[in-house]
Amino acid sequence: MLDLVIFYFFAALAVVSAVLVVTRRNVVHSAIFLATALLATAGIFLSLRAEFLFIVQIILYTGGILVLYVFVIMLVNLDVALHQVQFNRRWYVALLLTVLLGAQAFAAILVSRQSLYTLPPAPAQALEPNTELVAWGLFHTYVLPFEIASVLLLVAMIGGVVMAKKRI
Amino acid sequence: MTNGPEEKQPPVPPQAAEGAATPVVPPKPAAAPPKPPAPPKEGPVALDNELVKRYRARFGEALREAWTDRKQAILVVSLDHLLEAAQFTRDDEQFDLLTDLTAVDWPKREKRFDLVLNLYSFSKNGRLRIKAQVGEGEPAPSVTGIWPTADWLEREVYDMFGIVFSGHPNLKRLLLPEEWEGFPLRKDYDILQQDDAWVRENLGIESGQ
Amino acid sequence: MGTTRIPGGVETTVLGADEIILNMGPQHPSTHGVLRVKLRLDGEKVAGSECVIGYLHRGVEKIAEHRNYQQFAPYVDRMDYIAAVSNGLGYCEAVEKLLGVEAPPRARVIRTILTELGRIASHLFWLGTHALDIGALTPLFYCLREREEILKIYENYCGARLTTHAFRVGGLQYEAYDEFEKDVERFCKEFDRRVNEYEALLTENRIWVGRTKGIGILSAHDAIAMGVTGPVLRASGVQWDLRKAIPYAAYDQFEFSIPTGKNGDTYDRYLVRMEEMRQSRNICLQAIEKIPTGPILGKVGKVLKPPPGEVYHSIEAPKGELGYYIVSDGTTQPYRVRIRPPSLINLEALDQMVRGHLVADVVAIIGTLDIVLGEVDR
Amino acid sequence: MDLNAILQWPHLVPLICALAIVLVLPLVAGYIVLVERKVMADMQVRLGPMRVGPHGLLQPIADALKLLLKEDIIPENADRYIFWLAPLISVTAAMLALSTVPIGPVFLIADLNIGLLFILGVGALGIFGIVLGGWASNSHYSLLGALRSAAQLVSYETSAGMAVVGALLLAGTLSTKAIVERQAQDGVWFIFAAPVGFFVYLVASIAETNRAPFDMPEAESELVAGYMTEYSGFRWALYFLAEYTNMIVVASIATTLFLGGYLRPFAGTPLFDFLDYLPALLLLLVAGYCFYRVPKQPVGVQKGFMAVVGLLCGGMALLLALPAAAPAGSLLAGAKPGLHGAFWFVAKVGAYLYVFMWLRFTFPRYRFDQLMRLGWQFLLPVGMVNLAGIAVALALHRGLGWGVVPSFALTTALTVAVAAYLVWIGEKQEVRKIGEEETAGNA
Repeated sequence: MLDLVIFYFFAALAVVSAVLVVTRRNVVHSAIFLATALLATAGIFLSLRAEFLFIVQIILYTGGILVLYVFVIMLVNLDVALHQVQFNRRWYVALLLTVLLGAQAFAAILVSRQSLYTLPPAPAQALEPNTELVAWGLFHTYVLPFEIASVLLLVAMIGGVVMAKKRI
Repeated sequence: MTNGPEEKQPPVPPQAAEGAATPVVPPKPAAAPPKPPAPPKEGPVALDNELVKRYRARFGEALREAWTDRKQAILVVSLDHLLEAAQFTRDDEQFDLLTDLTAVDWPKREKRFDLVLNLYSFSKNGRLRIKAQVGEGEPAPSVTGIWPTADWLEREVYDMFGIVFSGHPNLKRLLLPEEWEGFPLRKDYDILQQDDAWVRENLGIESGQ
Repeated sequence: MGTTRIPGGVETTVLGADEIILNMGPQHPSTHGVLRVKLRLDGEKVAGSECVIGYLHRGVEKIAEHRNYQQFAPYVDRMDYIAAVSNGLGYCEAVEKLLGVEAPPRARVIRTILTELGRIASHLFWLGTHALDIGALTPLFYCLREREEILKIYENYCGARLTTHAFRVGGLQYEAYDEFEKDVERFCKEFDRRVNEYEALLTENRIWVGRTKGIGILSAHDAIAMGVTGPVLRASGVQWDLRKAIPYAAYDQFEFSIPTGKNGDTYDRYLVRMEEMRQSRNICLQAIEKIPTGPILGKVGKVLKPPPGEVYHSIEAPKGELGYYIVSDGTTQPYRVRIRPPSLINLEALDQMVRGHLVADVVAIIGTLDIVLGEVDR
Repeated sequence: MDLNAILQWPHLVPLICALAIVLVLPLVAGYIVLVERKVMADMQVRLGPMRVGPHGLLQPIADALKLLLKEDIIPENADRYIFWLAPLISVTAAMLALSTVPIGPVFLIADLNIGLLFILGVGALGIFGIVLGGWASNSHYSLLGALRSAAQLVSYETSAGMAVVGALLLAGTLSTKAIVERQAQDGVWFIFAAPVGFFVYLVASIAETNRAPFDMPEAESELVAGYMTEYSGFRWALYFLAEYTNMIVVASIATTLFLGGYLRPFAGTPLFDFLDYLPALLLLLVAGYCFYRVPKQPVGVQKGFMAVVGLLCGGMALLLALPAAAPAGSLLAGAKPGLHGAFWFVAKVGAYLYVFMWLRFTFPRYRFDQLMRLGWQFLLPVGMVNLAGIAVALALHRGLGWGVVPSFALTTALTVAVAAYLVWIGEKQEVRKIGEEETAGNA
């Protein structure tokens, strides 16, 4: 029961702030609502007892990426955006796309409804510490894809540095 | 020769002893042995040493006067030749430090201001004072191109005396507010006088007194 | 930095996209009073600066024209109030020169001692605040502790600590008190150890060196062109000190050396001033050994009436060359008194020194110029 | 409901701890400020606060009252909501981070198995408060301060992270409590296994909390008060609280990871059991000194207050002495790990904070670019090498069966050598830079 209440609380928070992210005109306000949405998602992770995901969500998204966003926003004067019309005439294209995407997600849920509900609920206490589980998955079971992804990220990072810096 | 108080001084034959060897004489004032009080003659003494000769050779009549006062050499040049004389003084005579630049107001004189440049030469360890007379409203040449330090000093002179310097890169008031009316160090500016309108407007008080 | 450097002025360039104007002061903790500096920043780099001064302008030069020669003497103490004694010395000697009198030998030596103590006090205050600007909190308190000893000597001598008005035209205001030599000697003996202590805190400190070395470089050529004097000029490598070049008071009787720097950066200026404190201490120690006996006041009348004419006299104040240009019209009041304030002219070099540095360095550079706004604005 | 049931309730201790953190922390922060001022005064040959209460003991309370009563100013063009929200974010983040710090084996709100990550992650959220506060103030000083702060925190977090990971390799777990237990098992605090790691963490933590010599964001002499410039009164106090809470947090992490957390020195050696009496003795000394000072207080109220302080210290001494002296197995002896653990933890945190203060009053301030260079070009590489070194040492020890001492000694020596090399390189660069500037100036 309590779990359900917590879930709905965080879910509602996430959805509402996600909507506010796109409707706010002030970029900094948007960033704050984005942070709220990300934190709410982290809360859902925690209520699912995925502690590692929870903290990774906070460290990476809220503490890392969003700080960078805010940093950039502060550096670049974005007052102009305040005075611009944000929803332009092609809003119906966006609406169409959204509806399509929603339908797809809904269909997926309907199709997998059977399998979703037949899974036995995981016994909370019996779970192994999931940090170790994640580590096992990354560094043992899927070590090759993980390393490939790491190399890719490294390449992207170096590329980013090279592009940003005029003179090394 | 219209030169304020110096007028009263009768011309005196050139001073020979100290002036000749070292052109500029800021002789060691408080010399080591405390001499008995036999002070040299105070007040202006006309000067005609090597230095003055060089100036005279270069500028001729533009060098109006030269004298020493309290053993300090003073040259008066005409305003038109001030810039040229300044250049000469710095480059040829090596007075590379503009110690001070200021003005003195003689309201009863035809050209009321004296522009005073105090110079120092490191190589000669001597001082020289160059003066030029400036009339009211007459622009004086700026020496900022020769001694950059003159920038603020000329601004201060403009601020306090209202002498306009032509060729100054940024001539505006230095110490007083930009909108202030009047030039406080002129003799006709009373010590109690101030720009009441400015004070009222900017400080919100009736009077600064 | 391809722009022409116009000292003190600010080019009227259009602000670039990344440029902002940062206004420092007049109420800012590290502008040492009411100095206002408008900084044009490119990111955190300084692209230009403009000083706005005059907040403390009191019209000292105008006041001088309405007081007689003796009455004006206390006013000069209010200019560089950190080293008020130097101001008094310069003024009194200038008027003496105008009058053609000389202070008696005893007065001259005591003047020298008091002025050198003043130099130490001024440098101590500079060191404390400069270190504070760079973030070292503690040296300030050590410096003030030592300065307090000097102020106590002043207080015992003339009753005032800050604006002392210790000298008068023709000699001294007061005879030295009984314990004077002993007090000065005790201070000097102790002081050597203290300077070493400050140096131990700062000279080799990596952060201190990192913050001051290579900051605010002023070459000897630029320094002379900008008219800067005093320790700032000496740190640029020009060995020039009025005490040696054109000796006044009793400086020609004492042995001391003129420390100079090499690079003309903030660190060199720091070293020069530290060494100057040691030299001043040496002068004091030598001077108390040979204070001559005799009168303390020369033959000057009650009413000072110098013959018409003019004089320029300057001394080596702690901040630089402090000059008085006095024009007399033969009356009891000076016709014109022009004061050449070392702080003002040193401050003029600020613009040149800060360009290309960071905001943090601006603070260090203002500190290293050792300005007193009372003197800048007069 | 009987007492036992309440005591057995699993949420009781966490609840008490949480309440304590929220309610007592401001007071603790206030007294840390007082201690800091006293330490500063001592180093600067003066007395520090002496007027409010005996020896200024009530000064924090007076300060808090003053701050509460101050006018609350919101700048005209500020973003009101964010201006209002920003300090709250900072404080909340800082306090949340404390929730997994094990003050003793018992005094712990949540023993998460990601404990340390939680502290690091949530603690870093405080940066939002700073950046948003600086932005919302609509002032150049605030904005520059905030940007500096953000850049500084992000930079040094990486170095701190490297140091922390090094220690985590030794511990093999993220749970804060388990880390401490591990040190008890191994019989050595990790500072001795990874001294370089501790050093890196020490420097990085000072920088992270924006303390001198890294107090760029609030460099008083340059940016007035950085992001706090426009704040006043209670909101300003919140920032201040956040800053000091963050100090406590980083000190707690250091204590937990490197200094053996709540363990007594030589916890496993019965020979040193007499150390159990040290806490009580220390407090007794303090109490004695308080009573000695009582008659010297000028006013009756102050006398009374001094006596109360003395009594409090005496009481605490008793509280610590009784469990130590009680026979094993009794109820009192059962309270010993908790009480003594808390004492040692607080003592270590205090020592760590003292180092903070000591450095602050000794060193000048770094310039921003120097600070960045130190972070990226020295601290981060050293942290990485340290991490690699620990991994190698563990491999030597566990894989190849080397002794603990030689393997760690070897890698530590190597790490120090690398650090020395980096310092040397940096020095050379510095010299070259100065040379370049000179030639540029002459050209």
